[in-house]
Amino acid sequence: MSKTSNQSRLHIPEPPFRPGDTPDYSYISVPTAHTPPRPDPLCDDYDTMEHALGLIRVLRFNGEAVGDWNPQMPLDLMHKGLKDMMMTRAMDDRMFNMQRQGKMSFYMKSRGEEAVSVGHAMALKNSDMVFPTYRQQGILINRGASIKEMMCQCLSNSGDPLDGKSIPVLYSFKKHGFFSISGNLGTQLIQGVGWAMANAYKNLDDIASVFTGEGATAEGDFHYALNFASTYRAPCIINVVNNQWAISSFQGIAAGEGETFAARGTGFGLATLRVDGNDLLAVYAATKWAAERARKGGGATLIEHFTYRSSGHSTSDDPTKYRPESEPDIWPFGDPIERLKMHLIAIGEWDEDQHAALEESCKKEIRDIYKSAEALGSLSGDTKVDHYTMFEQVYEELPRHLRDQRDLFDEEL
Amino acid sequence: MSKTSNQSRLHIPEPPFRPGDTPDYSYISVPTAHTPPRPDPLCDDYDTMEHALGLIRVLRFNGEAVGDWNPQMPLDLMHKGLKDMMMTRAMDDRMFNMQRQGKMSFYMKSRGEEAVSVGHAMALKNSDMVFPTYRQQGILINRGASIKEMMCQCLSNSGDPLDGKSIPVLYSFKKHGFFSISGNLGTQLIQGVGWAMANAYKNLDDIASVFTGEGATAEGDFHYALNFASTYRAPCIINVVNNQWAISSFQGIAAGEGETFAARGTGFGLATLRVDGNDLLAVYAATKWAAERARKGGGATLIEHFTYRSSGHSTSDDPTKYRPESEPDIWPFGDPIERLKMHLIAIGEWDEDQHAALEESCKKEIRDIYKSAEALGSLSGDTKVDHYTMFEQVYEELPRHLRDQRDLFDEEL
Amino acid sequence: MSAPTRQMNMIEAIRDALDVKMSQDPDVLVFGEDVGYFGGVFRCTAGLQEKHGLHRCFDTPISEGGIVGIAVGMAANGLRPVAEIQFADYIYPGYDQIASEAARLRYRSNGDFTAPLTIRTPVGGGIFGGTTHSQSPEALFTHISGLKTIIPSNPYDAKGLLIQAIEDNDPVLFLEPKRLYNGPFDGDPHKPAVSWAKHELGQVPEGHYTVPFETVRQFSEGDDLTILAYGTMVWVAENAAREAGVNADILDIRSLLPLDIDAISASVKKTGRCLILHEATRTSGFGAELSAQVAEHCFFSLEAPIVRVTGWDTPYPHAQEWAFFPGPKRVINGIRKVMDAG
Amino acid sequence: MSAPTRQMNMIEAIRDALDVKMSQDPDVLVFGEDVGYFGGVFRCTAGLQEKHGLHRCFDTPISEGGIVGIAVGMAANGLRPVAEIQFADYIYPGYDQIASEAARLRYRSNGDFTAPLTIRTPVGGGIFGGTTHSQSPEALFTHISGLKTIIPSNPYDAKGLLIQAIEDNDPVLFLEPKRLYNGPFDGDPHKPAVSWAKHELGQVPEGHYTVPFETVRQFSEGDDLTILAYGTMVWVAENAAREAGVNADILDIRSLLPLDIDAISASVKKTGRCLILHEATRTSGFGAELSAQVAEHCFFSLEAPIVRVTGWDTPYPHAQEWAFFPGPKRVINGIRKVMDAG
Ligand SMILES: Cc1ncc(C[n+]2csc(CCOP(=O)(O)OP(=O)(O)O)c2C)c(N)n1
Ligand SMILES: Cc1ncc(C[n+]2csc(CCOP(=O)(O)OP(=O)(O)O)c2C)c(N)n1
Ligand SMILES: [Mg+2]
Ligand SMILES: [Mg+2]
Repeated sequence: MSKTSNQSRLHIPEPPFRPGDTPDYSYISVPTAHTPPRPDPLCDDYDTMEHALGLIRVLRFNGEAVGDWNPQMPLDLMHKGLKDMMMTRAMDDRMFNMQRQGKMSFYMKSRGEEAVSVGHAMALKNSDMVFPTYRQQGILINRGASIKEMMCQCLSNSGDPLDGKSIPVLYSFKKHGFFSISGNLGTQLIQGVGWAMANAYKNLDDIASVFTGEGATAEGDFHYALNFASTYRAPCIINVVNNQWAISSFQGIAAGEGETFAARGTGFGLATLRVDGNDLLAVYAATKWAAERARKGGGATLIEHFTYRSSGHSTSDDPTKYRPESEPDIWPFGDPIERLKMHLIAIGEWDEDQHAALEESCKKEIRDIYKSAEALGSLSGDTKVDHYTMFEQVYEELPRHLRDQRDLFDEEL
Repeated sequence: MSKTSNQSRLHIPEPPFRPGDTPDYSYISVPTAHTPPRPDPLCDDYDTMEHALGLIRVLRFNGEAVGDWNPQMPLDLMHKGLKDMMMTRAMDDRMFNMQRQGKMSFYMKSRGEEAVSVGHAMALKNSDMVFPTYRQQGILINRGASIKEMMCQCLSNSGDPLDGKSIPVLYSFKKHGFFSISGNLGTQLIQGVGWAMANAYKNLDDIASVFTGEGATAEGDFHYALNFASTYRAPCIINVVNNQWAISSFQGIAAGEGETFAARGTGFGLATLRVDGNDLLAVYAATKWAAERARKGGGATLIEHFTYRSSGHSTSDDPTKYRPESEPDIWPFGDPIERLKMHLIAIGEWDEDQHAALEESCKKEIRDIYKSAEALGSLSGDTKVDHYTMFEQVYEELPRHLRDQRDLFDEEL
Repeated sequence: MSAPTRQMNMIEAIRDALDVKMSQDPDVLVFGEDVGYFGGVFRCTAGLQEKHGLHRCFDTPISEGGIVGIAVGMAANGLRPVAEIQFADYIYPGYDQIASEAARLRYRSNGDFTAPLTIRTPVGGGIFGGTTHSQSPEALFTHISGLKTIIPSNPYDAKGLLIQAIEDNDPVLFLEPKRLYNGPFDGDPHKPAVSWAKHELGQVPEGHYTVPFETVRQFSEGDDLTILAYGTMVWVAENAAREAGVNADILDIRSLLPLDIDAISASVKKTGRCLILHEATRTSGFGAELSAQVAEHCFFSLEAPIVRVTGWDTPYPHAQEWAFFPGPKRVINGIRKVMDAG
Repeated sequence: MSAPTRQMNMIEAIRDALDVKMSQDPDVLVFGEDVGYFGGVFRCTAGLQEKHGLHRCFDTPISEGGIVGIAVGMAANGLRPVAEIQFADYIYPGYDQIASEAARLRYRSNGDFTAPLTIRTPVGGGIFGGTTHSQSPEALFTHISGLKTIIPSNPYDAKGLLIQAIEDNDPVLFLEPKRLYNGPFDGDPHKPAVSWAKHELGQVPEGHYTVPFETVRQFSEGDDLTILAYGTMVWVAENAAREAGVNADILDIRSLLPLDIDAISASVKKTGRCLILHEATRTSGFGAELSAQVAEHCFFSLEAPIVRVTGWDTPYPHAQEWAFFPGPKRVINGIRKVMDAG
């Protein structure tokens, strides 16, 4: 590419590597131990300034869990966290393949980011409402949502709780504290703050936790969320999942090149944490801290989860068109499942065979659930969705003009 | 007011004083000398962290000009600055009174904030495009715009360059580098960044300088401006005029209670300065610094001008309804005209008599201009604006449907 | 009506509706720019913070997107937020949260979450507000499925419709013609202003009552032609019809969506002629939809082309305000056109 | 046409228009989400960064308000920005900058500043995009004075209209029916996809040419009825008219605002019957405006009520996509209704 053609003073950021380059991320400093220290959750927001620039880590690459932020997670919880991440991945893989076979219109994987959703959910109460993006399916799995219902949603079939209205992965599970995912990026951020304000108004103990990708922080809603959360000290957590990519745009397009996403919160007087998103224990610890702060009246925390989107953006995307194929493997923070597995092995509570067996059983469980889901219909055959439902839930009740249109639709059939 | 009724955990910020209270601003720390130091304009953005929280000042209350940021302004410039501020105030006062007499529909004063607009304009080149709000009329006066044309705009009369299309004070003076003011708050911020990007693209040396009130920083456009300015290193200055009030809302509604508005920029990797907006020399010095940084490729600076809106929001507003009547007088940073006057007296270049004479001559000059402007029409009589102009400049050329509508309008007359 | 009434202007009627609902239902919160201590730039929320507490009526940052956004979140969480947008001209930063979110939450979640919120905002010209304090953007909302759009023309309806809006389980845009706040306005700016003090429709019942959506108010009865109008234009219609010496069926649409097309059709079938009025710009205004629907339902009864009388397809100019406003002259010309044709 | 032509699909035609203008005029900049290195999620800008440089075709943050905002500033400063919004469903965060700013800058400054920018964005369904990748929001823009709204239905028009848009001194919304990118689509999803490869309208002249605004394209000639359509629905109209066995004057509106009402009136006066099609939801859709204008201009020629065939007044559902889409059956029913009445 003739980068020099038409050179001008206008600065356009570019990612360090493009297809054809050999990625080398040695310039990214990977703190070997936990850093920085864990302050009291009700500390002054200034006391988290360095946390916005540093990186909270618990799991070393050798499997050790170290430092202030080590949550001393009970063993059964760690095993559950591991399994939830593996189930999430198994489901993603299965659904991706089924999309390729035409069973559904679309799918989005969260590969590489499983620790963010699972670790985060583990640190919340189930009554805390989460405002997710399309990449936090791990939260639903952790909270025990029906995987079959999730799959039916993706298949838009007769088992779909949404009656086929929404595209795949835009789940809604109020009963699991999982807000209806919007296709419009960013909008959930300020809604979550409003939800949290309502909780505070009602004197409830519950908080809200809202998610955005790093790319979507450029939307106004992110600004509204930080601002209103700050003004009304809303009991919430604002999570930026920085997975380095927004479709084909590297994180520097959203960030400018100078700063972290956690630092966006410092100017609002919010607490700010930046956490190794591939480290389930760190994600869990940071979330616990922020949830305690919010619940006790300390207001909102902005958490940047520093991670990497290992797969394409969605089934519509081929990432090798804009980044080196090897980049996911070279990414210096490893894989979240591997990292937790290593830790469990290091403390003698896991081994490779057990891991392989669990992987196999997750796959099988997912395969079985999928079969029962697909039996209820899919796009490649008949979705078995009642077409008339498309007129429902526009309003609570069908107004006159929609009744007329339903009648017109009748004529068509 | 029963502040305790319906108490809940929801935190609602409130201003320190309301009508009936005796305001006491002694809790605001007024740094007596300049603080903090003046770094190189091409410094790292981190080097301006403390500037976002401190307050840049040059003029002490005793009239001394001190410190690193003292711009050593030539005497003739100081005299011009003083006169421009006084002309601005004289015009504001006259127009306010004429509005009260029904000569125009509306007016907005900038009393107390004259140093921000005049001091800022003095530090820019005339080819630097300014994207103002309705409270920077001082820029036009400093740049030598025709006061008569400004008045005619407010009077919506036959001398109005805008042909009566816009409400008073929403000036547009491209020839003076003064962008058309929008009635929609905030929108100009990101437009100014786009203008600056175009300058960079065209390899021009000119910069853009955009303004917002502190209240309007809550709009998404402020976020867009900081973000795009950071990503593309746009050569611009983003000015937040924190005059403590947004109509009836105190600055804490926009700010949350924890932070300065300058600090909003730190999370974007922008340089950030906070300046005593009632100190013309400090405003001038900070602007010079930021303009140099932008022109030399250092990117954008966010400047918070800390000042006070001494009058009502507009002619439609009665501020004693929501703040103590005495608050403007008690405001600890004094009056910008007084402050510069004191300095000139202190250095022996001015005296009370000269000042009184200048005040009188400004008043007279404004009165004379006003008379010649009002001769061209006003709302209380006939605005003498051609009604057919209302169909023009919707598009470059009148499309068919507007020609039809103009014909219909014909029938009406 | 058996409930005792009190004479109110439209501001008082709106305030009273809010007060009634806030008193009845702790889930009703009121917020917006300058609505708290100050009581709103048009005073519609004056006294509510003092009476109901800081947490029930409060100021927000100047962020229409944020205001609607928190309203969506609160409504989904069981509250009944009533948000004020200071002028409808400033609603656009909140447009995405309205059109993509409030209007769509129920549908996309198949009823799992809903957004029962009300957005109040002043519309229309007549106060020399120029391009950015005079707009009538109703058609930008009637195109959005999932929203309801309401415009009252008088204190009685304003209170009853607003209570209905707050109790409605779907999001409602409640557009208040600011020129009517203090009195009916017949379109002639040179006449002395009339107040609601002596007007029948200013006699507002105390306490709780509702005016149902999907109904029109018949303003006057006549056989010559049907005039469809809403907001300020209802009053202009009445004045112009009188001046033109025609007996008009004047229908105040008031509930634009959902629309009472049956009442409209019945009238047009009776008169055979139809004039449609609005202050908004013409092209793709709500008058287009009314015209299309009337033609669809009453084609064989129509004796003359439907005429639309509207604001021009220009921004709302400042000095030329009354040349833009569809005043009595323009309406009378329209009436003549409808009456003379066919 | 004497210029040599090349067979192009609509994506290539759009890319070619951008390439021609970028080559001619250094003031033309192209930007948006993923448009730079990657070339856009629909590939409309593929290769432009490589050819014209990083500074002429670049990625932006995910911020539709910011994208339109910088376009306004750049346009005011003498450039000719062409901004892409990835899907029209995501244009709403930029709505304020479009409606309050781009459309109003010239007016409020009385021509002192102008905003000659183009916003390109894909519209319409047919790709299982569900509620947020299928919308057709044209009517939200035709109501805004100061904007021009264009929708091409084929590669030839797409290139010529886009060049015209870039050269126009007013802001232009350029809406691209995504279902037509790769081929004409007659509304039947079960037929194999047709490409532009063999289509006459895929023969696109090399180099510079324009298609003027305020003109329609006559798609077919007939005396039975007039069908007004644009974008994808033009192709559905052709198919349905054939199936229904009627001779229709099919007019591709393509320039919604400014509108060629003369051509439309002439056709309806000839046929006496009119069917209006669009994919957008019905209420307050652009079909309402077309219906109102046709009735205003052709009342005495109309032999039957105008019929609108549109998407339903619901969000665009995912699984029920083809039940929502106004396909051939719905159009044929509409044709029958128009033909049988009167
Ligand atoms: C308002 C809006 N603009 C654009 C899009 C199209 N879009 C969908 S996902 C995406 C990238 C999001 O990136 P990021 O926020 O980093 O989240 P990630 O996909 O990496 O999890 C874009 C541009 C959208 N859905 N909504
Ligand atoms: C988008 C938008 N929302 C609301 C308003 C109404 N309004 C006009 S000025 C103002 C207060 C602005 O306060 P601030 O930004 O602090 O500027 P100041 O008036 O203090 O200079 C408000 C709410 C508007 N003009 N535009
Ligand atoms: Mg991302
Ligand atoms: Mg202010």
